[in-house]
Amino acid sequence: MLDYIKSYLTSNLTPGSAGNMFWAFVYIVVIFLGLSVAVIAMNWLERKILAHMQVRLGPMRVGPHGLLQPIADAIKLLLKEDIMPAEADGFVFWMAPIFVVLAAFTVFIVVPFGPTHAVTDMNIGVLFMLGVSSLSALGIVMAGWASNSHYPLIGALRSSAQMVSYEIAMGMAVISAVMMTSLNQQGTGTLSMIGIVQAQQAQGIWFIFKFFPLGLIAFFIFAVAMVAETNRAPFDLPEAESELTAGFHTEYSGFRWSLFFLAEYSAMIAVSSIAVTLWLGGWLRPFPNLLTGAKWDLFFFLFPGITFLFLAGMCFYSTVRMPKHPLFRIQTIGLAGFGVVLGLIGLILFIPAVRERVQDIYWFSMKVAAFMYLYIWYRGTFPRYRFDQLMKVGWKILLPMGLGVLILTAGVGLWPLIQQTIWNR
Amino acid sequence: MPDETKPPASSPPEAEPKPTADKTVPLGGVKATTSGSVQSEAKSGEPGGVPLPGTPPTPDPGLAPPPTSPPLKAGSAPAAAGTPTAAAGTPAAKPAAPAKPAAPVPTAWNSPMVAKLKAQFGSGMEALTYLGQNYMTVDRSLIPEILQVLHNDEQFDYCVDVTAGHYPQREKKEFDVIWILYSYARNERIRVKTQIGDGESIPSSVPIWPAANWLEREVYDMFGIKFDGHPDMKRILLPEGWKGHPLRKDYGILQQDNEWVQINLGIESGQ
Amino acid sequence: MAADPTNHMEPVATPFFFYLLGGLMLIGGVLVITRKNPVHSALALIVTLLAQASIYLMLYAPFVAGVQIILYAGGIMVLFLFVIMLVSIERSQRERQFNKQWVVGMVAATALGGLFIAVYTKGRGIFPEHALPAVEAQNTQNVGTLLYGQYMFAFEIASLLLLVAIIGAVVMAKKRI
Amino acid sequence: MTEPTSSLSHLDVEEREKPFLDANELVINMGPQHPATHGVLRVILRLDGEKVLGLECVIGYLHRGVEKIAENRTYAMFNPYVDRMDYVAAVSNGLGYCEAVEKLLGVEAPPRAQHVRVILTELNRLTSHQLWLGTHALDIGAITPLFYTFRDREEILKIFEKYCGARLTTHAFRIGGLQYETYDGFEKDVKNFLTFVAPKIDEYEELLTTNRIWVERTKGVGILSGQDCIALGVTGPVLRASGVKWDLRKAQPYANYKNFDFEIPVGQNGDTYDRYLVRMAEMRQSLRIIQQAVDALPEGPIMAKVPKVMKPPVGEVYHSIEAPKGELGYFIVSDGSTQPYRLRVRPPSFVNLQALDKMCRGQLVADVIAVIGTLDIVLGEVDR
Repeated sequence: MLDYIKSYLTSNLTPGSAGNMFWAFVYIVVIFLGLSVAVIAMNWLERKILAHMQVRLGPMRVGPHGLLQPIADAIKLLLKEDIMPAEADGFVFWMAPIFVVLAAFTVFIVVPFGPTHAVTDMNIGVLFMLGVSSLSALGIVMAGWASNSHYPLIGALRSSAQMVSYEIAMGMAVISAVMMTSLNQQGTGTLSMIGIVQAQQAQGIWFIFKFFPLGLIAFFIFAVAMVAETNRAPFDLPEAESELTAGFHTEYSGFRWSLFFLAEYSAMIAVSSIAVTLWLGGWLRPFPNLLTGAKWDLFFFLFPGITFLFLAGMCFYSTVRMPKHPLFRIQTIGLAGFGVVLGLIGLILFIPAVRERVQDIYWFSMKVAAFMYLYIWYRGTFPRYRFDQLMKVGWKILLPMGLGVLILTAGVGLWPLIQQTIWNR
Repeated sequence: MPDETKPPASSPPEAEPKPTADKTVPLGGVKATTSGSVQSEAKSGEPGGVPLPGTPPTPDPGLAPPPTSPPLKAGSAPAAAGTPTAAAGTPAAKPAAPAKPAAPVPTAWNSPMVAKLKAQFGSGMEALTYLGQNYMTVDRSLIPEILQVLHNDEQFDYCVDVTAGHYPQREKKEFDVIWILYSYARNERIRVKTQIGDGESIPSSVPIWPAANWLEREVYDMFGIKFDGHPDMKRILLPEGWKGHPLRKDYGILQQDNEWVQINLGIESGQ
Repeated sequence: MAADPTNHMEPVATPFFFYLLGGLMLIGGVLVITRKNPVHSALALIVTLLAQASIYLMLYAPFVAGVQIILYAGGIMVLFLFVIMLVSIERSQRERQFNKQWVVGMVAATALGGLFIAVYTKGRGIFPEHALPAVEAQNTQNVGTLLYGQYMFAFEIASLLLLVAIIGAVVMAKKRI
Repeated sequence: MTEPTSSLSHLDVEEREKPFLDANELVINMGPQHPATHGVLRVILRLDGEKVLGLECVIGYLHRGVEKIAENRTYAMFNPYVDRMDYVAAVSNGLGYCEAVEKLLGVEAPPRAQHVRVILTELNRLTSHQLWLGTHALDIGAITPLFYTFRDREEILKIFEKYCGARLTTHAFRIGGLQYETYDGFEKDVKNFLTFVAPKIDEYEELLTTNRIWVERTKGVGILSGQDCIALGVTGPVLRASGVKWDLRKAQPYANYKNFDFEIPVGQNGDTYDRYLVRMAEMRQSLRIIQQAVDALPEGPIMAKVPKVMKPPVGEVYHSIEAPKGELGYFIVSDGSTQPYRLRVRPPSFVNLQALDKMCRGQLVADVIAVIGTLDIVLGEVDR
C-alpha cells in the first residue's frame, strides 16, 4: 500500500493518468478544499476591492478588516431558514443548485495547476471543460422553472439563451488556440489541457502572442465570452438586480442560495483557468525560454515565498495601525496571528524542495487571480448590457470575429506548408 | 402676456400691503374694507366657515354671475365691489380702509384674448385677475368648448393642473373645477374655473391635453367628480373600492373606510 | 508525458460502472416516457444522455463523450427545456400521455427485441472477439482524420443538411426578412 | 356619490384585464417592492417576451393625504409637511410653499433671505440630481457612481445640517424669509464645497458619459419628443432634454433668480442619454448660480414682517417653481382664516410619471427600468 502511494511520487504524470487512485483522491480533496477557500477568499476580496473602488471600506466588523466576514456569512447562510415556494416543483427545485455546483466543480478535475498537478489529464480536456461547464445552464434553467415565478423564469430564459449564444463564440476562440498546438513538426495537436501548455512551452511562446494579433484577438473573444458565460457584470442579466430582483435564484434562500453562489465563483475560476491554460501559458513562469539559467530559475522560484511574506508584511502593517483600544485587542492579535501564519507559509515556500513543487501552482494561481481581479474591476466599472445588445455582441460581433480568427489562424499556420507545396510543384 | 412676474397695471394692490404690514391685525377682520357688498363670514379658522361666494347683489352666484360680483370664492374677497369692468374700481375701495392691511382684490382682466373669448362665449365667462394672476370663471355649459379654444386658438398647450375645491355652503354648485393652463408661446398662465354640483359630471379634457389624465383621476378620487369621456375613470391614489372622497369638506381628517381597512389589511383600524 | 499514447489509466471496476450507467440510462429512458410533466421528462433524458456519455468514456471514446455532453446535454437539452418551460404545464398535463397504437408499438418492440437477441446470440461472429486496442490519446485525432478523410463526402452532406435546416428555421421564425 | 361598487380587493388587476390578454402576453407585476422602482411604485407590465406592450402604474401606496392635512393646519404648521413630499428635494418644496404663501400674504422676503434661499435650493437641486444619478446608474447596472454621488451629496447635507439642523427634511425656510441667520463660516463652507464638487462632477461624467455600454443603454431609449412632453405636461429636465428650452427660473423668475446668470441646458433627442446630459449640465449651472449667489450675499434682515398669526386675505394663488424634477406648483385657496381652505400641490413627479407608458411602449423590460430612473420620480411626491 505504502509502495503504491510512494510509487506515484516519482512519476511525472497526473494521478489520473498514472492510475493512482489514492493520489487522485487526495488531489480531488485538495482541489475541493482549495476551491472552497478560494471562493471564500474571493468573496472577501471582491467586497473589499469593490468597496475601495467605490470610496468605502467594505466589511470591517467581523474580524480584522472583515477577514472573518465570509465565514460569518457562511454560518448565517447555513443557519437560515430554507424556504421553498409552495407552488414550486419540489424535486427540480432541490436538484437545481446541486446540479449547478456539480457542474462547476467537476470541471476542475482537468484543470492543470502544474504538469503533474491535476486530477487527471484527459485527452479532451478543453472539450470536457466547456461541455461540463455548459451543463450549469441546465441547472439555472431548472432553478428558474422550478421556482414557479415570473422573475426566475425570465432570468433562466435569459441565462440559458446567453450561455448557449456565447458558447459558440467561445468555442471558436478555443478552437483557434487548439489549432495553434498542432503547428509543430509532427502536426499533432491536442485538446488536453496539459498538452496545450506543453505545446506553448515547446513552441516557446504563449498563444496570446502567437501570430500577433490573432492570438490576442482570440483571447479577447474568450475573455469577453467567459464573462458572459459566468453571468457576471456587465453581462449579469440573468441576475440583474434592478430588473429581475435576483434572477433565477430569486426564490432561493439559505444553503441552496449559497450553493449557487459557490457555483458562480467556481465557474469564474474555471473559465479563467481555461483562459490561462489556453493563452497565458498555464503554469509556466514568465519567460521560461528566454530567461533561463540557474540564476533566473532561482529568481522566479523565490516569487511564491516573497508573495506570502509581502502579505504577512501587510498584515503586520495593519496590525500596527489598528486602534489602540481594549475593544480591538482580540482583532489586533488575530491579525498579527494571521500575519505570522502567512509569514511562516512564506518561509516554508523558500525551502528548495517545496518551492520547486509549488511554483507551478503559484504561477497558475497568480494568473487566475489576475482574471478574478478583472472580474471585480468590470463589476465596478460597467453598467449592464440590455438583452438585445448582449445578443448583438454575442452573435454579430464576437461570432464573426471568432470565425475570422479561426480561418486566419489556420491560414497563417498552414502558410509554410502551402508555400512548400506550391514551391515544390 | 403679463403674469405674476409682470403684474398688469390693472392690479394696483401689489404694493398696497407693505405700508400697513406692521400692523399685525388679524387679517380676518376684513369686513371694514368692504365698501358695498358686506360679507358676514369667516372669521373663524374653521374651514367650513368659508365665505359663501354669494354676495348680496348676486343671489345665485353659481350660474352666470352678473358682472358686479366675481362669482367664485375668490370673488368674495372683501373689496370686490366697485365698478366691475374698470380697474379704477379697486382704488376706489382703498380709502375705505386705510388702517387695515387692505387685501388685494380681483379685478377685471382685460386683454385681447379675453375680448375675443367674450365675443365668442358671451356672458358665460368672466375674466379676472388677482395678485397678477389671471383667471376666468366660466359657465359649466361652456367647458369643453372654451378649453378647446384655449388650446387650439390661444396656444395654451400645457395643462399644468386640474384640480377642484369643495364648497358645501353653496346650494347647488358645490364644486369648483379648476384648470391651470400655461402657454409656452406666450409665457402666460391662466386658470379656468367652473362650478358643478354634487353628482354631476363634467366633460373630460383628456382629449385636449393628455396630461389631464391622471389629474382628472385624482380629482375623481379626492372629490368624486366624474369626467365624461375620460379613458380610465377610476381611483388613482386611494385603492379601488374605498368609500368616500377625502378632500370633500364633510370627510373628516381622521375618517377612514374602516370596512376596507378591515377586509384588506386585516386590522381593526388604520388609526 | 501526457501525450504518450501507450500509457493510460487501467479501467477500474468496469462491470460495476457499466451496469450502473446502463441502469441509469434505462431508468432515465423509462422516466422520459412515463413522466406526465414534460420538464421532468426532459431532466430524465438528460440523465440518460449523461450516462451515455460516461459509457462512451469507458469505451475510450472521449471525443464522442465530450461532444455528447456539449451538444446534447449542454446545448440541445437547454433549448428543449427552453421551449418546454414556455408551454403551459397545466395544459400539457391534462393531455393524454400515450396514444393507443398498441399494435404498431408491439410490432416494433418485438422486432427490436428480436434484433437484440439475434445479435446477442449470434453476434460473436459479427463483432471481433476482443475489443480493439483502445488508443485514448489518439481518439480525437482519429475521429478527425476519418471525418475529413474517408468520410469527407458524408460529412459535407450532413453539414449541408444542417445549413438547410438553419436557413429553414430562420425563414420560418422571421416574419419578414 | 358614485362609488365603484365592484369588489373590494383592488389587487386583482390581472383579473380585471383578462379579457384582452391573450396567451402570448405575460403580465408581470413590478413592484411595489422592487429594487428599481424607487420606492413603492407598482408597474403592471404587459409583455410579449421581453417587449413591453403596455404598462399601467399603480400608485398611492405612500399616500398620506398631504392636501387634506394642509386644510387642517395653519400656514406655518403646514410648512414642514411639504418637505415630506419630495424628500430628496425638501428645500425646493419649502421654497415653493413659502413663496406661494408669501404671495398670498403680500409680503416679500428680504434680499439676504432670497440669496440664502437660492443657495440652499440650488444645493438641494445638486443633491437631488446626485441621488438621481446614483440610483439611475445603479438601475442600469453601474454600481460605482452611486457611492461617488453619495459621498459628495454628504457634503451638501452637512451644510444643511449645520444651517438648520436637519439633513433631509430640512424645513429651512419660513414664510416671509428665514428662521435662522446663516452660521459662521457658511459662505466659506459653500465656497469650499463648490471647489470640491466641480471636479467630482467631471468624475461622474468620466465614468459614464463615454462609457460604451452606458451610451448603448441610454441612447434612443424612452424617447419623448418635445410635442409629447408638452401634451403630457412633462416638465423639468425631461422637457428640456426634448429640446424645449423652458425653465421656470428663466421663464417666470421667482425668488431672485433673475439676478443670476445661468443657462438652460437643452437636449435634442429626448432620450435617456440626453436627459442624463441635461441633468449633468444642470448640476454645473447650479454651481454657477451658487457661486454668484454666495459671492453677492447681501447683508440685511432675513425675515420680512409677517404677522404672528397668518391670515391671508380671501383669495387664491397659484405659484410654481422649478423644482429639480419639474414644475412644482402650489395652488392655495384662502378663506381668510388661519388655515388654507384648499391647498393643492402640483407635483412634478406625478405628472411626469404619466409619460412612462408612452416612453416604454415597444421597449424592453430593461428599458423600463432605465426610463423609470430617468424620469427621476420620488414616490413621496407622486403619492403625497
